Amino acid sequence: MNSHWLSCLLWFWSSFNVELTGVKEEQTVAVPTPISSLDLWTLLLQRHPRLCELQDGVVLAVRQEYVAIGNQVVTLRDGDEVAVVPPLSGG
Amino acid sequence: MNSHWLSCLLWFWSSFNVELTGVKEEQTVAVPTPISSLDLWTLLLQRHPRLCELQDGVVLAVRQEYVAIGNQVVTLRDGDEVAVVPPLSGG
Amino acid sequence: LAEKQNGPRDIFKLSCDWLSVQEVVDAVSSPSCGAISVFIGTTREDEADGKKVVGLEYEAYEPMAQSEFTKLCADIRARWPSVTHICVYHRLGWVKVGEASVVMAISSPHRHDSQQAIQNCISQLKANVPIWKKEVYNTQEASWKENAE
Amino acid sequence: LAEKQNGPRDIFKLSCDWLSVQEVVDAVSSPSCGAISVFIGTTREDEADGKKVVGLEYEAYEPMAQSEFTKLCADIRARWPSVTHICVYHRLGWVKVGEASVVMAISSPHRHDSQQAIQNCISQLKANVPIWKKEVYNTQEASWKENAE
Repeated sequence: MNSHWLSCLLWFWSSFNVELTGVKEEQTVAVPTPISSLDLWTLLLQRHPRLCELQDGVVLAVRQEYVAIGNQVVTLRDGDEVAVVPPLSGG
Repeated sequence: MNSHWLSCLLWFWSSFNVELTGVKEEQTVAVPTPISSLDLWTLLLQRHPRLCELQDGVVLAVRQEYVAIGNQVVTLRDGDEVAVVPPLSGG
Repeated sequence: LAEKQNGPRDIFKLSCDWLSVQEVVDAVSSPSCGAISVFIGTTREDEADGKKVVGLEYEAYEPMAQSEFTKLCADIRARWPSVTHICVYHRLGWVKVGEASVVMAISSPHRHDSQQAIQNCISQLKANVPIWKKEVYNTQEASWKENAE
Repeated sequence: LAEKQNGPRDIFKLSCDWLSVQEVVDAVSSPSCGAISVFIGTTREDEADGKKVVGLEYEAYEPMAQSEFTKLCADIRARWPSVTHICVYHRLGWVKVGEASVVMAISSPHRHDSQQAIQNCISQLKANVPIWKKEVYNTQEASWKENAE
Protein backbone atom coordinates (compact mmCIF):
# COMPACT_ATOMS: atom_id res chain seq x y z
CA MET A 1 0.00 0.00 0.00
CA ASN A 2 1.56 3.25 -1.16
CA SER A 3 0.15 5.03 1.87
CA HIS A 4 1.38 8.40 3.08
CA TRP A 5 0.11 11.27 5.22
CA LEU A 6 -0.85 14.63 3.81
CA SER A 7 -2.60 17.82 4.80
CA CYS A 8 -6.26 18.29 4.06
CA LEU A 9 -8.54 21.25 4.29
CA LEU A 10 -11.26 19.98 6.60
CA TRP A 11 -14.58 21.80 6.34
CA PHE A 12 -17.52 21.68 8.68
CA TRP A 13 -20.04 23.23 6.41
CA SER A 14 -23.16 22.90 8.42
CA SER A 15 -23.82 24.58 11.70
CA PHE A 16 -24.71 21.13 12.94
CA ASN A 17 -21.04 20.42 12.83
CA VAL A 18 -19.92 23.82 13.94
CA GLU A 19 -22.06 23.48 17.02
CA LEU A 20 -20.68 20.01 17.64
CA THR A 21 -17.03 20.70 16.90
CA GLY A 22 -16.79 24.35 17.81
CA VAL A 23 -14.85 25.06 14.61
CA LYS A 24 -15.90 25.80 11.03
CA GLU A 25 -12.67 24.97 9.29
CA GLU A 26 -9.44 23.18 10.14
CA GLN A 27 -6.51 23.88 7.87
CA THR A 28 -3.90 21.39 8.92
CA VAL A 29 -5.27 17.92 9.36
CA ALA A 30 -2.89 15.12 8.49
CA VAL A 31 -4.63 12.22 6.77
CA PRO A 32 -3.26 8.97 5.33
CA THR A 33 -4.00 8.22 1.68
CA PRO A 34 -5.42 6.14 0.12
CA ILE A 35 -7.98 5.66 2.87
CA SER A 36 -11.45 4.13 3.02
CA SER A 37 -14.19 6.67 3.65
CA LEU A 38 -15.08 4.76 6.84
CA ASP A 39 -11.52 5.12 8.14
CA LEU A 40 -11.57 8.80 7.22
CA TRP A 41 -14.81 9.28 9.17
CA THR A 42 -13.35 7.34 12.14
CA LEU A 43 -10.35 9.63 12.09
CA LEU A 44 -12.65 12.67 12.15
CA LEU A 45 -14.63 11.17 15.04
CA GLN A 46 -11.41 10.76 17.03
CA ARG A 47 -10.60 14.45 16.58
CA HIS A 48 -14.21 15.59 17.22
CA PRO A 49 -16.01 12.98 19.33
CA ARG A 50 -19.29 14.94 19.38
CA LEU A 51 -19.65 14.33 15.62
CA CYS A 52 -20.95 10.89 16.61
CA GLU A 53 -24.21 12.68 17.46
CA LEU A 54 -24.73 13.06 13.70
CA GLN A 55 -24.37 9.34 12.94
CA ASP A 56 -27.38 8.49 10.77
CA GLY A 57 -27.38 9.92 7.31
CA VAL A 58 -24.04 11.69 7.47
CA VAL A 59 -21.85 11.52 4.35
CA LEU A 60 -18.52 13.04 3.42
CA ALA A 61 -17.75 15.29 0.49
CA VAL A 62 -14.27 15.02 -0.98
CA ARG A 63 -13.35 17.72 -3.48
CA GLN A 64 -17.06 18.67 -3.44
CA GLU A 65 -18.24 15.19 -4.47
CA TYR A 66 -20.36 13.10 -2.12
CA VAL A 67 -18.72 9.95 -0.71
CA ALA A 68 -20.81 7.51 1.34
CA ILE A 69 -19.16 6.31 4.54
CA GLY A 70 -18.09 2.71 3.89
CA ASN A 71 -15.50 0.65 2.07
CA GLN A 72 -15.02 3.06 -0.80
CA VAL A 73 -11.34 4.02 -1.05
CA VAL A 74 -10.55 7.70 -1.40
CA THR A 75 -7.29 8.98 -2.79
CA LEU A 76 -6.48 12.37 -1.36
CA ARG A 77 -4.14 15.00 -2.70
CA ASP A 78 -2.40 17.70 -0.75
CA GLY A 79 -4.79 20.54 0.04
CA ASP A 80 -7.93 18.59 -0.86
CA GLU A 81 -11.21 19.76 0.60
CA VAL A 82 -12.98 17.26 2.88
CA ALA A 83 -16.39 18.21 4.27
CA VAL A 84 -18.71 16.54 6.77
CA VAL A 85 -22.23 16.61 5.32
CA PRO A 86 -25.12 15.92 7.70
CA PRO A 87 -28.60 15.13 6.31
CA LEU A 88 -29.72 17.84 3.87
CA SER A 89 -32.77 20.02 4.48
CA GLY A 90 -32.83 22.59 1.70
CA GLY A 91 -35.98 23.73 -0.10
CA MET B 1 -95.70 15.24 -26.24
CA ASN B 2 -96.45 18.36 -24.22
CA SER B 3 -94.49 20.43 -26.72
CA HIS B 4 -94.85 24.19 -27.07
CA TRP B 5 -92.84 27.08 -28.48
CA LEU B 6 -91.16 29.69 -26.36
CA SER B 7 -88.62 32.49 -26.63
CA CYS B 8 -84.98 31.87 -25.91
CA LEU B 9 -82.04 34.15 -25.51
CA LEU B 10 -79.67 32.83 -28.14
CA TRP B 11 -76.00 33.68 -27.55
CA PHE B 12 -73.12 33.39 -29.95
CA TRP B 13 -70.36 33.71 -27.47
CA SER B 14 -67.40 33.08 -29.59
CA SER B 15 -66.22 35.24 -32.44
CA PHE B 16 -66.19 32.03 -34.46
CA ASN B 17 -69.93 32.27 -34.40
CA VAL B 18 -70.12 36.00 -34.63
CA GLU B 19 -68.03 35.84 -37.76
CA LEU B 20 -70.22 33.08 -39.13
CA THR B 21 -73.61 34.46 -38.16
CA GLY B 22 -72.89 38.16 -38.16
CA VAL B 23 -74.71 38.57 -34.84
CA LYS B 24 -73.62 38.17 -31.23
CA GLU B 25 -76.99 37.78 -29.63
CA GLU B 26 -80.54 37.10 -30.76
CA GLN B 27 -83.29 37.93 -28.33
CA THR B 28 -86.38 36.47 -29.89
CA VAL B 29 -85.87 32.96 -31.13
CA ALA B 30 -88.89 30.70 -30.86
CA VAL B 31 -87.96 27.15 -29.89
CA PRO B 32 -90.17 24.09 -29.20
CA THR B 33 -89.71 22.37 -25.85
CA PRO B 34 -88.90 19.71 -24.86
CA ILE B 35 -86.47 19.25 -27.74
CA SER B 36 -83.48 17.00 -28.35
CA SER B 37 -80.18 18.87 -28.46
CA LEU B 38 -79.70 17.60 -32.02
CA ASP B 39 -83.03 19.13 -33.10
CA LEU B 40 -82.11 22.35 -31.33
CA TRP B 41 -78.81 22.46 -33.24
CA THR B 42 -80.60 21.69 -36.52
CA LEU B 43 -82.96 24.57 -35.85
CA LEU B 44 -79.97 26.88 -35.27
CA LEU B 45 -78.35 25.65 -38.48
CA GLN B 46 -81.53 26.53 -40.40
CA ARG B 47 -81.39 30.08 -39.08
CA HIS B 48 -77.61 30.41 -39.55
CA PRO B 49 -76.45 28.01 -42.27
CA ARG B 50 -72.78 29.06 -41.96
CA LEU B 51 -72.70 27.51 -38.46
CA CYS B 52 -72.24 24.18 -40.29
CA GLU B 53 -68.63 25.25 -40.78
CA LEU B 54 -68.15 24.63 -37.05
CA GLN B 55 -69.44 21.04 -37.18
CA ASP B 56 -66.79 18.98 -35.35
CA GLY B 57 -66.52 19.54 -31.65
CA VAL B 58 -69.32 22.06 -31.30
CA VAL B 59 -71.58 21.71 -28.24
CA LEU B 60 -74.45 23.75 -26.87
CA ALA B 61 -74.74 25.37 -23.49
CA VAL B 62 -78.21 25.63 -22.01
CA ARG B 63 -78.51 27.82 -18.93
CA GLN B 64 -74.67 27.82 -18.87
CA GLU B 65 -74.43 24.01 -18.71
CA TYR B 66 -72.82 22.06 -21.54
CA VAL B 67 -75.14 19.84 -23.58
CA ALA B 68 -73.64 17.52 -26.20
CA ILE B 69 -75.44 17.52 -29.55
CA GLY B 70 -77.38 14.25 -29.72
CA ASN B 71 -80.45 12.50 -28.36
CA GLN B 72 -80.40 14.24 -25.00
CA VAL B 73 -83.74 15.98 -24.42
CA VAL B 74 -83.61 19.55 -23.19
CA THR B 75 -86.52 21.24 -21.45
CA LEU B 76 -86.41 24.97 -22.03
CA ARG B 77 -88.06 27.71 -20.05
CA ASP B 78 -89.03 31.14 -21.27
CA GLY B 79 -85.99 33.41 -21.44
CA ASP B 80 -83.47 30.59 -21.11
CA GLU B 81 -79.95 31.22 -22.36
CA VAL B 82 -78.80 28.94 -25.19
CA ALA B 83 -75.23 29.32 -26.44
CA VAL B 84 -73.32 27.77 -29.32
CA VAL B 85 -69.93 26.63 -28.01
CA PRO B 86 -67.24 25.83 -30.57
CA PRO B 87 -64.09 23.89 -29.52
CA LEU B 88 -62.41 25.60 -26.57
CA SER B 89 -58.92 27.04 -26.74
CA GLY B 90 -58.31 28.81 -23.45
CA GLY B 91 -55.06 28.69 -21.51
CA LEU C 1 -65.29 38.10 8.55
CA ALA C 2 -62.07 36.73 9.98
CA GLU C 3 -63.34 33.23 9.28
CA LYS C 4 -64.08 34.14 5.70
CA GLN C 5 -60.63 35.66 5.25
CA ASN C 6 -58.96 32.57 6.70
CA GLY C 7 -61.10 30.05 4.80
CA PRO C 8 -60.20 28.57 1.42
CA ARG C 9 -60.21 31.07 -1.44
CA ASP C 10 -61.20 30.35 -5.05
CA ILE C 11 -60.31 33.42 -7.07
CA PHE C 12 -61.00 33.82 -10.79
CA LYS C 13 -60.38 36.93 -12.84
CA LEU C 14 -60.73 37.66 -16.53
CA SER C 15 -58.69 40.71 -17.37
CA CYS C 16 -57.66 42.76 -20.37
CA ASP C 17 -54.57 43.98 -18.52
CA TRP C 18 -51.06 42.54 -18.13
CA LEU C 19 -51.10 39.74 -15.54
CA SER C 20 -48.98 40.11 -12.40
CA VAL C 21 -47.48 36.81 -11.26
CA GLN C 22 -46.77 38.32 -7.85
CA GLU C 23 -50.42 39.30 -7.41
CA VAL C 24 -51.59 35.74 -8.17
CA VAL C 25 -48.97 34.28 -5.82
CA ASP C 26 -49.93 36.70 -3.05
CA ALA C 27 -53.60 35.70 -3.48
CA VAL C 28 -52.84 32.09 -2.50
CA SER C 29 -50.20 32.74 0.17
CA SER C 30 -50.97 31.45 3.62
CA PRO C 31 -48.87 30.86 6.74
CA SER C 32 -50.27 27.32 6.85
CA CYS C 33 -48.90 26.52 3.37
CA GLY C 34 -45.32 25.48 2.69
CA ALA C 35 -45.86 25.10 -1.04
CA ILE C 36 -47.17 27.24 -3.88
CA SER C 37 -47.26 25.82 -7.40
CA VAL C 38 -47.66 28.22 -10.27
CA PHE C 39 -48.31 27.75 -13.95
CA ILE C 40 -47.91 30.51 -16.52
CA GLY C 41 -49.09 30.08 -20.09
CA THR C 42 -47.51 32.55 -22.50
CA THR C 43 -48.04 33.39 -26.13
CA ARG C 44 -45.38 31.49 -28.00
CA GLU C 45 -43.56 32.74 -31.06
CA ASP C 46 -44.82 30.31 -33.67
CA GLU C 47 -45.15 29.80 -37.38
CA ALA C 48 -47.99 28.24 -39.32
CA ASP C 49 -47.63 27.75 -43.07
CA GLY C 50 -44.82 30.28 -43.19
CA LYS C 51 -46.88 32.92 -41.36
CA LYS C 52 -45.52 34.26 -38.09
CA VAL C 53 -47.80 34.49 -35.03
CA VAL C 54 -47.61 38.03 -33.63
CA GLY C 55 -50.19 37.60 -30.89
CA LEU C 56 -53.40 36.00 -29.72
CA GLU C 57 -56.86 37.45 -29.36
CA TYR C 58 -58.81 35.92 -26.45
CA GLU C 59 -62.54 35.86 -25.86
CA ALA C 60 -64.68 34.25 -23.14
CA TYR C 61 -68.29 33.39 -22.38
CA GLU C 62 -67.76 35.22 -19.13
CA PRO C 63 -70.58 34.17 -16.74
CA MET C 64 -70.21 30.53 -17.76
CA ALA C 65 -66.41 30.74 -17.44
CA GLN C 66 -66.93 31.78 -13.81
CA SER C 67 -69.35 28.92 -13.12
CA GLU C 68 -67.07 26.35 -14.80
CA PHE C 69 -64.18 27.66 -12.67
CA THR C 70 -66.29 27.12 -9.56
CA LYS C 71 -66.89 23.48 -10.61
CA LEU C 72 -63.20 23.05 -11.41
CA CYS C 73 -62.26 24.22 -7.89
CA ALA C 74 -64.79 21.86 -6.29
CA ASP C 75 -63.31 18.98 -8.28
CA ILE C 76 -59.74 19.86 -7.27
CA ARG C 77 -60.71 20.17 -3.60
CA ALA C 78 -62.44 16.77 -3.76
CA ARG C 79 -59.30 15.13 -5.18
CA TRP C 80 -56.72 17.02 -3.08
CA PRO C 81 -58.46 18.00 0.16
CA SER C 82 -55.32 19.67 1.50
CA VAL C 83 -55.38 22.30 -1.27
CA THR C 84 -55.79 25.65 0.47
CA HIS C 85 -56.19 28.50 -2.05
CA ILE C 86 -56.72 28.53 -5.83
CA CYS C 87 -56.27 31.60 -8.01
CA VAL C 88 -56.57 31.82 -11.80
CA TYR C 89 -56.15 35.01 -13.85
CA HIS C 90 -56.83 34.77 -17.58
CA ARG C 91 -56.22 37.51 -20.12
CA LEU C 92 -58.88 38.58 -22.62
CA GLY C 93 -58.42 40.58 -25.80
CA TRP C 94 -55.04 41.11 -27.40
CA VAL C 95 -52.01 39.28 -25.95
CA LYS C 96 -48.79 39.79 -27.85
CA VAL C 97 -46.04 37.16 -28.19
CA GLY C 98 -44.09 36.65 -24.95
CA GLU C 99 -46.85 37.85 -22.61
CA ALA C 100 -48.80 35.63 -20.22
CA SER C 101 -52.32 34.64 -21.23
CA VAL C 102 -52.95 32.69 -18.02
CA VAL C 103 -51.36 32.73 -14.54
CA MET C 104 -52.58 30.26 -11.94
CA ALA C 105 -51.38 29.40 -8.45
CA ILE C 106 -52.40 26.79 -5.89
CA SER C 107 -51.17 26.56 -2.30
CA SER C 108 -51.06 23.56 0.03
CA PRO C 109 -49.23 22.63 3.24
CA HIS C 110 -46.96 20.16 1.38
CA ARG C 111 -45.74 20.31 -2.19
CA HIS C 112 -47.11 17.18 -3.87
CA ASP C 113 -50.74 18.28 -3.55
CA SER C 114 -50.26 21.72 -5.08
CA GLN C 115 -48.06 20.27 -7.84
CA GLN C 116 -50.58 17.64 -8.87
CA ALA C 117 -53.48 20.06 -8.49
CA ILE C 118 -51.90 22.73 -10.72
CA GLN C 119 -51.46 20.23 -13.56
CA ASN C 120 -55.07 19.22 -13.21
CA CYS C 121 -56.16 22.86 -13.02
CA ILE C 122 -54.63 23.88 -16.36
CA SER C 123 -55.90 20.67 -18.03
CA GLN C 124 -59.43 21.27 -16.75
CA LEU C 125 -59.30 24.95 -17.66
CA LYS C 126 -58.35 24.09 -21.25
CA ALA C 127 -61.00 21.37 -21.45
CA ASN C 128 -63.95 23.03 -19.71
CA VAL C 129 -63.74 26.79 -19.30
CA PRO C 130 -65.36 28.56 -22.27
CA ILE C 131 -62.47 30.67 -23.53
CA TRP C 132 -61.25 30.89 -27.13
CA LYS C 133 -58.18 32.23 -28.82
CA LYS C 134 -57.49 33.39 -32.32
CA GLU C 135 -53.95 33.38 -33.68
CA VAL C 136 -53.08 36.61 -35.42
CA TYR C 137 -50.30 36.49 -38.03
CA ASN C 138 -47.87 39.01 -39.44
CA THR C 139 -49.86 38.76 -42.68
CA GLN C 140 -52.89 40.34 -40.92
CA GLU C 141 -54.64 36.97 -41.21
CA ALA C 142 -56.08 35.19 -38.19
CA SER C 143 -57.38 31.72 -37.33
CA TRP C 144 -59.28 30.31 -34.38
CA LYS C 145 -57.49 27.62 -32.42
CA GLU C 146 -58.64 24.41 -30.76
CA ASN C 147 -57.04 22.83 -27.71
CA ALA C 148 -55.54 19.50 -28.74
CA GLU C 149 -56.50 17.62 -25.59
CA LEU D 1 -22.78 36.84 -27.40
CA ALA D 2 -26.17 36.70 -29.10
CA GLU D 3 -25.86 32.92 -29.22
CA LYS D 4 -25.07 32.80 -25.53
CA GLN D 5 -28.05 35.01 -24.70
CA ASN D 6 -30.38 32.85 -26.78
CA GLY D 7 -29.03 29.51 -25.59
CA PRO D 8 -30.38 27.58 -22.60
CA ARG D 9 -29.82 29.31 -19.25
CA ASP D 10 -29.13 27.55 -15.92
CA ILE D 11 -29.30 30.21 -13.21
CA PHE D 12 -28.65 29.55 -9.52
CA LYS D 13 -28.54 32.18 -6.80
CA LEU D 14 -28.12 31.92 -3.05
CA SER D 15 -29.37 35.11 -1.49
CA CYS D 16 -29.95 36.60 1.95
CA ASP D 17 -32.60 38.94 0.52
CA TRP D 18 -36.33 38.55 -0.11
CA LEU D 19 -36.91 36.48 -3.28
CA SER D 20 -38.77 38.08 -6.18
CA VAL D 21 -41.01 35.60 -8.00
CA GLN D 22 -41.23 37.98 -10.95
CA GLU D 23 -37.44 38.10 -11.25
CA VAL D 24 -37.20 34.30 -11.37
CA VAL D 25 -40.04 34.09 -13.92
CA ASP D 26 -38.42 36.77 -16.09
CA ALA D 27 -35.14 34.83 -15.99
CA VAL D 28 -36.73 31.84 -17.75
CA SER D 29 -39.06 33.72 -20.13
CA SER D 30 -38.51 33.11 -23.81
CA PRO D 31 -40.59 33.80 -26.90
CA SER D 32 -40.13 30.13 -27.88
CA CYS D 33 -41.75 28.91 -24.63
CA GLY D 34 -45.49 28.67 -24.11
CA ALA D 35 -45.18 27.31 -20.58
CA ILE D 36 -43.47 28.36 -17.37
CA SER D 37 -43.84 26.19 -14.28
CA VAL D 38 -42.94 27.70 -10.94
CA PHE D 39 -42.52 26.25 -7.49
CA ILE D 40 -42.31 28.36 -4.34
CA GLY D 41 -41.37 26.84 -1.00
CA THR D 42 -42.36 28.99 1.95
CA THR D 43 -41.74 28.83 5.67
CA ARG D 44 -44.84 27.26 7.10
CA GLU D 45 -46.39 28.17 10.43
CA ASP D 46 -45.86 24.97 12.36
CA GLU D 47 -45.75 23.55 15.83
CA ALA D 48 -43.43 20.94 17.29
CA ASP D 49 -44.00 19.68 20.84
CA GLY D 50 -46.13 22.72 21.62
CA LYS D 51 -43.43 25.13 20.40
CA LYS D 52 -44.30 27.48 17.56
CA VAL D 53 -41.97 27.86 14.59
CA VAL D 54 -41.24 31.56 14.05
CA GLY D 55 -38.76 31.14 11.22
CA LEU D 56 -36.02 29.13 9.61
CA GLU D 57 -32.29 29.72 9.49
CA TYR D 58 -30.70 28.47 6.24
CA GLU D 59 -27.08 27.63 5.55
CA ALA D 60 -25.31 26.22 2.48
CA TYR D 61 -22.00 24.69 1.44
CA GLU D 62 -21.96 27.29 -1.29
CA PRO D 63 -19.42 26.16 -3.92
CA MET D 64 -20.71 22.58 -3.76
CA ALA D 65 -24.32 23.79 -3.93
CA GLN D 66 -23.48 25.47 -7.24
CA SER D 67 -21.80 22.35 -8.63
CA GLU D 68 -24.70 20.11 -7.52
CA PHE D 69 -27.11 22.54 -9.20
CA THR D 70 -25.11 22.20 -12.43
CA LYS D 71 -25.46 18.40 -12.25
CA LEU D 72 -29.18 18.74 -11.48
CA CYS D 73 -29.70 20.87 -14.60
CA ALA D 74 -27.77 18.39 -16.77
CA ASP D 75 -29.98 15.59 -15.45
CA ILE D 76 -33.20 17.54 -16.13
CA ARG D 77 -32.08 18.42 -19.66
CA ALA D 78 -31.24 14.76 -20.35
CA ARG D 79 -34.72 13.68 -19.24
CA TRP D 80 -36.69 16.56 -20.76
CA PRO D 81 -34.69 17.80 -23.75
CA SER D 82 -37.29 20.45 -24.57
CA VAL D 83 -36.65 22.28 -21.27
CA THR D 84 -35.38 25.73 -22.21
CA HIS D 85 -34.36 27.74 -19.12
CA ILE D 86 -33.95 26.77 -15.45
CA CYS D 87 -33.69 29.29 -12.61
CA VAL D 88 -33.46 28.54 -8.88
CA TYR D 89 -33.13 31.17 -6.16
CA HIS D 90 -32.64 29.92 -2.58
CA ARG D 91 -32.62 32.07 0.56
CA LEU D 92 -29.87 31.84 3.13
CA GLY D 93 -29.92 33.11 6.69
CA TRP D 94 -33.10 34.08 8.47
CA VAL D 95 -36.44 33.43 6.73
CA LYS D 96 -39.49 34.27 8.78
CA VAL D 97 -42.81 32.39 8.60
CA GLY D 98 -44.73 33.13 5.38
CA GLU D 99 -41.69 34.12 3.32
CA ALA D 100 -40.29 32.11 0.40
CA SER D 101 -37.14 30.08 1.04
CA VAL D 102 -36.93 28.81 -2.53
CA VAL D 103 -38.36 30.04 -5.84
CA MET D 104 -37.71 28.02 -8.99
CA ALA D 105 -38.99 28.30 -12.55
CA ILE D 106 -38.58 26.18 -15.67
CA SER D 107 -39.71 27.10 -19.18
CA SER D 108 -40.50 24.83 -22.13
CA PRO D 109 -42.40 25.15 -25.42
CA HIS D 110 -45.24 22.93 -24.11
CA ARG D 111 -46.50 22.59 -20.58
CA HIS D 112 -45.99 18.91 -19.69
CA ASP D 113 -42.20 19.11 -19.86
CA SER D 114 -41.87 22.12 -17.57
CA GLN D 115 -44.44 20.66 -15.14
CA GLN D 116 -42.66 17.33 -14.81
CA ALA D 117 -39.24 18.98 -14.72
CA ILE D 118 -40.19 21.38 -11.91
CA GLN D 119 -41.30 18.48 -9.68
CA ASN D 120 -38.05 16.71 -10.37
CA CYS D 121 -36.09 19.91 -9.75
CA ILE D 122 -37.42 20.48 -6.22
CA SER D 123 -37.03 16.77 -5.36
CA GLN D 124 -33.42 16.74 -6.57
CA LEU D 125 -32.67 20.03 -4.83
CA LYS D 126 -33.91 18.63 -1.52
CA ALA D 127 -32.00 15.37 -2.01
CA ASN D 128 -28.68 16.61 -3.41
CA VAL D 129 -27.94 20.30 -2.94
CA PRO D 130 -26.02 20.89 0.31
CA ILE D 131 -28.34 23.30 2.11
CA TRP D 132 -29.57 22.99 5.68
CA LYS D 133 -32.28 24.60 7.73
CA LYS D 134 -32.76 25.06 11.42
CA GLU D 135 -36.24 25.60 12.83
CA VAL D 136 -36.34 28.46 15.30
CA TYR D 137 -39.13 28.42 17.90
CA ASN D 138 -40.90 31.08 19.92
CA THR D 139 -39.13 29.60 22.97
CA GLN D 140 -35.75 30.76 21.50
CA GLU D 141 -34.92 27.09 20.97
CA ALA D 142 -33.87 25.73 17.58
CA SER D 143 -33.45 22.37 15.90
CA TRP D 144 -31.86 21.22 12.64
CA LYS D 145 -34.21 19.59 10.18
CA GLU D 146 -33.82 16.68 7.81
CA ASN D 147 -35.67 16.27 4.49
CA ALA D 148 -37.96 13.27 4.79
CA GLU D 149 -37.35 12.00 1.27
